[in-house]
Amino acid sequence: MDQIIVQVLNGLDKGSAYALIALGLTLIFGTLGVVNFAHGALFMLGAFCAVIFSRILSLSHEIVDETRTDFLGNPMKIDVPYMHDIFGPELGASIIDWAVPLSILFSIPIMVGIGFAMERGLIKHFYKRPHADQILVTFGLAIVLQEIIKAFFGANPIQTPAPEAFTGSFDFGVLLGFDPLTIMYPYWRLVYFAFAALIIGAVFAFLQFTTFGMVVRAGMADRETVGLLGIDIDRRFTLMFAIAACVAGLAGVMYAPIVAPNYHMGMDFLVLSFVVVVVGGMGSLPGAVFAGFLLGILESFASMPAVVQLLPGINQIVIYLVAIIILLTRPRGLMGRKGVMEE
Amino acid sequence: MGILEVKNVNKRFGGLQALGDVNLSVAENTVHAIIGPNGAGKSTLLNCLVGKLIPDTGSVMFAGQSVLGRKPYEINQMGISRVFQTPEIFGDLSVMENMMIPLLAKRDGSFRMHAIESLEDERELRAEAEKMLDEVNMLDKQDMHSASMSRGDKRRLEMAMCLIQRPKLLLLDEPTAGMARADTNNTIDLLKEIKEKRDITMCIIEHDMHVVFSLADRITVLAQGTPLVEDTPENIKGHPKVKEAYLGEAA
Amino acid sequence: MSRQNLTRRGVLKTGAAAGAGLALPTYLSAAGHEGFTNAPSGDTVTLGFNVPLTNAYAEEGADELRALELAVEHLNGGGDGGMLQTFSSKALDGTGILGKKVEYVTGDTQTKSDAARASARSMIEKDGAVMITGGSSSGVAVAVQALCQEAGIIFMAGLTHSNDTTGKDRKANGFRHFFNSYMSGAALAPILVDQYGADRKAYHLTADYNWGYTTEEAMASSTEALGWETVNSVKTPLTQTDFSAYIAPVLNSGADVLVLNHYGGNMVNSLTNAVQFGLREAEANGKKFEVVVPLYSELMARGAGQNIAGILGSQNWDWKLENQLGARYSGTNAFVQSFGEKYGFPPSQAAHTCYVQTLLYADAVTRAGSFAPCAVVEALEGFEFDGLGNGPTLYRADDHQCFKDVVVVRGKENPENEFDLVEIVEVTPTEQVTYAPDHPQFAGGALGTCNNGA
Amino acid sequence: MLGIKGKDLSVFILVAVLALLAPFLLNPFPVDSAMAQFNAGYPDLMQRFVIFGIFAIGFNILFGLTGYLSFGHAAFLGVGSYAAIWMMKLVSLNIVPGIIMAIVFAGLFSVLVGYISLRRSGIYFSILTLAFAQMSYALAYSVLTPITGGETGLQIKPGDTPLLSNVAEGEIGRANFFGLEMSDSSVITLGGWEFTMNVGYYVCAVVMIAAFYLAIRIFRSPFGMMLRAVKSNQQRMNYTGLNSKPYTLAAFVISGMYAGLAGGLMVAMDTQVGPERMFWTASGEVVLMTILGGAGTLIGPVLGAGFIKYMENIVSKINSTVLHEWFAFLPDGMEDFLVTIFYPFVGKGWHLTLGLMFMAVVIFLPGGLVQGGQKIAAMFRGKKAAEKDGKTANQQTPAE
Repeated sequence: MDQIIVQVLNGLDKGSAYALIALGLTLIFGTLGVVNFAHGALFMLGAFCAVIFSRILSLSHEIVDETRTDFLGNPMKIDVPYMHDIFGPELGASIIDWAVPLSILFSIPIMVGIGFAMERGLIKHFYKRPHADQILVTFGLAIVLQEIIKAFFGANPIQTPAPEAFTGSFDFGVLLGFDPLTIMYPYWRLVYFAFAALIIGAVFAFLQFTTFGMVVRAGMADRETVGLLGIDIDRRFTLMFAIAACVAGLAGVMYAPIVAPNYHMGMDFLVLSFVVVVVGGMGSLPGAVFAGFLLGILESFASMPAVVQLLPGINQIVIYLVAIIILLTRPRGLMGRKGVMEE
Repeated sequence: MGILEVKNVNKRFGGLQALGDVNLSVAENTVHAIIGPNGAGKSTLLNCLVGKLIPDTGSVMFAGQSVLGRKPYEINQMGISRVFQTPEIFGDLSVMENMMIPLLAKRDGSFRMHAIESLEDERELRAEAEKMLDEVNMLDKQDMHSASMSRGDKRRLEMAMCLIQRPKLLLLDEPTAGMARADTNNTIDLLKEIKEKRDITMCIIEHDMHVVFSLADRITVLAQGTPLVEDTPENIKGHPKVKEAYLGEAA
Repeated sequence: MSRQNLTRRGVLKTGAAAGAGLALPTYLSAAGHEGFTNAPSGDTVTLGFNVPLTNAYAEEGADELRALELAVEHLNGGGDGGMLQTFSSKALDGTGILGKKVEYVTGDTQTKSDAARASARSMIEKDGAVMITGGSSSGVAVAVQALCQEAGIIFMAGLTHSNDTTGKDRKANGFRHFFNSYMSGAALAPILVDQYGADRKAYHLTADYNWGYTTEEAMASSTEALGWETVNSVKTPLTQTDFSAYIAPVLNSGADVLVLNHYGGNMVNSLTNAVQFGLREAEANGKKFEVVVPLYSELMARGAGQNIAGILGSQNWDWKLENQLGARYSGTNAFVQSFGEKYGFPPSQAAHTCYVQTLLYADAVTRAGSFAPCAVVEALEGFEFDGLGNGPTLYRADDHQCFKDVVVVRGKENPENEFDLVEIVEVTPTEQVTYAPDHPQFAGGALGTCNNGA
Repeated sequence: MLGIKGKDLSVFILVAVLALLAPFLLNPFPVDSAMAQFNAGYPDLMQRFVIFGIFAIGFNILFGLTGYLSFGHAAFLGVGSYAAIWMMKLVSLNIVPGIIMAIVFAGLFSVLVGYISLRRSGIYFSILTLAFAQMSYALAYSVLTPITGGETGLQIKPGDTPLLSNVAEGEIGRANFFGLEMSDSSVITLGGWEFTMNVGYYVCAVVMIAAFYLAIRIFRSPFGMMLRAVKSNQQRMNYTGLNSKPYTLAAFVISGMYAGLAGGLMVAMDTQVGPERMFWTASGEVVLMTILGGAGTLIGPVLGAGFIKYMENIVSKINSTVLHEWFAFLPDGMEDFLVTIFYPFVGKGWHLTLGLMFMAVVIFLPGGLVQGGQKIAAMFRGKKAAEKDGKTANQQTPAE
């Protein structure tokens, strides 16, 4: 029982990452009709926003310590972050420690800017082009973006730890009446889940309760008609793209402490997020979110030792197997609308 | 006994009774029009005839055989062709190719792996297609990309595609919808000409009374999913029930 | 420079085939008559450096390439000569190999066996390489080794740790300097027992592919022999990035040690997750919970950051060896010095093994007096040497595996910089990690005969 | 001639001539010149050009004609490869049975995958095919290791003694075509130039020419027209008495068999298989090849395949030493400057160049290399011709 609860937590956690990426992807699908293969790259860029921001915070100047030597026998150089100079060692250190949460503020304008630039500079010229062209151009863009990151940050994963306060685990089991230490769950993963829920809620509220959101939803349903009403749908769609980029980016920022970011993490998520979107059903935002959590939880269950021993290899294929079963029993995924991306 | 016999057909969509006890008999070599206000169930009925929808109860017999449960392509192979409200043609293909496809379907059935034969060698089919195109005055357009034609031409092409299969029954779903008066008249003339030249039964769903009264031999009026009256055009004109149905809609 | 792309037998047969209908004119350049593939004819010889330039192991590939370029520089008499000064064999004199200047070509393995073979084939067919080295995974090493065997080229494996490379997939034309899974197990087990006690229950998480299997087998059998119990072992997909679902059940499984048979990105992520789930602070069975990483990589340790603190693992070599454990490991400092001077940071073990392999190849050619693969094989088989940083080393004839000391390391608690992340715990002497050539973990392979390609 | 004529015939002859003369055309630079780096006329790469050409031609029969975008075609290539290597290990080192079994197994697998996936269309279909391919990859890499060799894949080993071939003790069997070994080559030296004529390459080239011929026949057949009809309007097709399912399934299986053929040839040329061949990036690659060259065009996919494989094999091998050699004639400062500029785009940066090329092609040459080429050709035909073209185009699209 305790194991099942743990895996549900894991699934929710994985699911929040899937759901956040899929949410942005399906927004772009639904509103702009664009197959965005660069969406994984946006997630990766978000994670690197956290990396860059923490690098900026830890920008240092060197002082030479004559008493010690480095590996070549030269005097040791020691880096002292400017933050320590500005705020004093203690406050400086804790600012650096809080780099990841702080970089949310830093990443929002950057991701919105990137989204805006991408849509205006590239994507908008591809609305009327075949999906094949969209795939080619966005895939090309994804490669370029990740190569640029690789050129600056190398290919290795870069540890971007969560603040000291969030390291360690929360004894979840005690809340549910289990013995202490049976269900331990890392604080940061709980934070991630809460954060994802917040963002998903915010996006839904935005689409549900603002006129802007109403227009966008109408546009998703029938773009031409909305265009005929004299509403400048294109400008709203640009903003929508920027929001989608921002959601993917924020998913990446907060994910950085969970899995150390590297330049191809976007590609690792890309295929999975497409599967999530399609299983959820094209053009359905709740579908994408629901499918994200569903697949996350199923993946976690399939990874349990008992399950793997019963069905070897199930953990490797569970997501795809479930996707096949769902798509065969429900023609348009869980909540898909008719006629979207079916040609 | 008509070529098409619809008996006691019911169709519900959730709580909505789309068709209620529809009985219809279309005699061979006649033009039978089905009219009725919006939401009367005309399109639902048509979809039941071509296999797109399956009625909840009742039977649909075509030339003595049931069409129920058959796929649209099987029903077509039985001899029913359909013209759509907006012309459905193969837009990416040339006009000639659009004509070749129904001919191949007629000759080879619903599927055949003729992957190595050359299309160029199908001289007989080509000649037949040219004859038909000539009949609808489109011979000069045979190499055109069909998506780039006018709507009128697309409509004529679609009809030619249906007619070249020599169907026993041609279903027309508002063939003049959205057309200008001149185009409508052309279409009426074309249909009349076709009727004169060959043995064919037509079943027309139409809003435009001008078209209906120009073409139809018999008319069925549908209202709220049930046939109201069935009679000759002369008797339908001024029929109180029909007026009531249409006026009721207007009110 | 020679670009003779074909095997001698091939040419003769094609001659016959030409008569039989292909009617191709066949002109042979003189070099074809030396009797082996890509015999160097001019005053240069070309080596092929096939390393991952893209994908997950790109950093290791880049480091290997740095070391390989350094090796070429030293072989051609440039720089300070590096390990040439300390190498026990004095055949190399800085004038290239057999008087021929060393040139090299580079290619990208992408850490995919197909791409690695394509790249290696282009080096053989287009560039006339006589030897191929580099690589950062066992799948690639096995694939390229098999190719070199077929083509009549020498393969000096780079970083490959699976038993299979010199076990069931061993080849006469292939040589491995790097250590292997069995050696990791044999070296680590006594130290693990020493540090954590003999009454331990281990839980294995294993990357679901060949290297993972051999490493798990080696670790389990070595530790079990000394009293440990293996509670469970779970395979994890190679493409996994978030290991939470695998880590979470560990704590309540009754185990008190977690063995992560992971490498590269897998290792970084699974270790990070293990730390997140509090395994480092946890207690189980009344003992402190421990995590073990059988194969350490300094470059990946950098990726894991603070998380490796206090975690035991094994390495083929470490740049601090000579400083800390004395002259037995001579060559280390010479290499670190010239590498550090040139690039500004110490080399990784991947860089070291590639550098050493290149030197060993050059030396074997020089001693054999020929580039012919079979002559090189003969010169390397049973070759005993010293001064290349690992202490006295034997290239065993039976399976072309090097036998030398294994370094057991532990992640530093307070590293001073990003290159100094591990501390040496102990060095396990060669005898303890030596095994019989037909050891069950290595069974099923045969070297075959060396192939000159002629 | 051969049942094809006009433009198709000239395209076919062009492809055949290019394929047969490739060893010469791809080695335009003398061996010792600095530009020799760009020579692609060595057996391995030439083989890859035509093998991936076959793969892409087959993919185009599905995607180009029916519009169904399969994202899992690499699985069929992989299945074909595994079938072929097992034939070589167990039955015969002659490549013919291996290639036949590759086609058969890929065909069978594609019947299964196609039958299930074709129940859906559009992106749902794409994801179904992707799911099948990813499952094949994941299982081949792990659980199926006894059959697939897992990560290290399968090679022919000294102990392999195929039933119908004689292999000497300790020797490693070599793939052959009735005694002609695939690795046999002869070199023609003309002045500073060298041209390698490789048996394996010519086997591939002949197969590719045949495969291309077959593709032309399919494109111009009634069947091919039906496939285009599927793409154009499935509704009309069904109401015309045609069952679109078997047509799409047939197209799917044919393209799956092409993939199997490519997989079998890969093994015949280089006797090893690794599971990465089935990873989604490999499926994505053939999609990109086809789109890059021009989906639905005859020669486009072949060009796309050549383009990507050239980047992968040639650009990735350029390192800083090579760059320095190129620019050695310049003054030092200039040399270093140019090397610094070019370095990020070559060697380990070849992905960057590839990505930029994808974007450039799709932005500046919409419709792929073929249509782009045609547009450029039209530009050179002069303004007058262009005006005329424009006029006819206008006539063809009257306002509604």
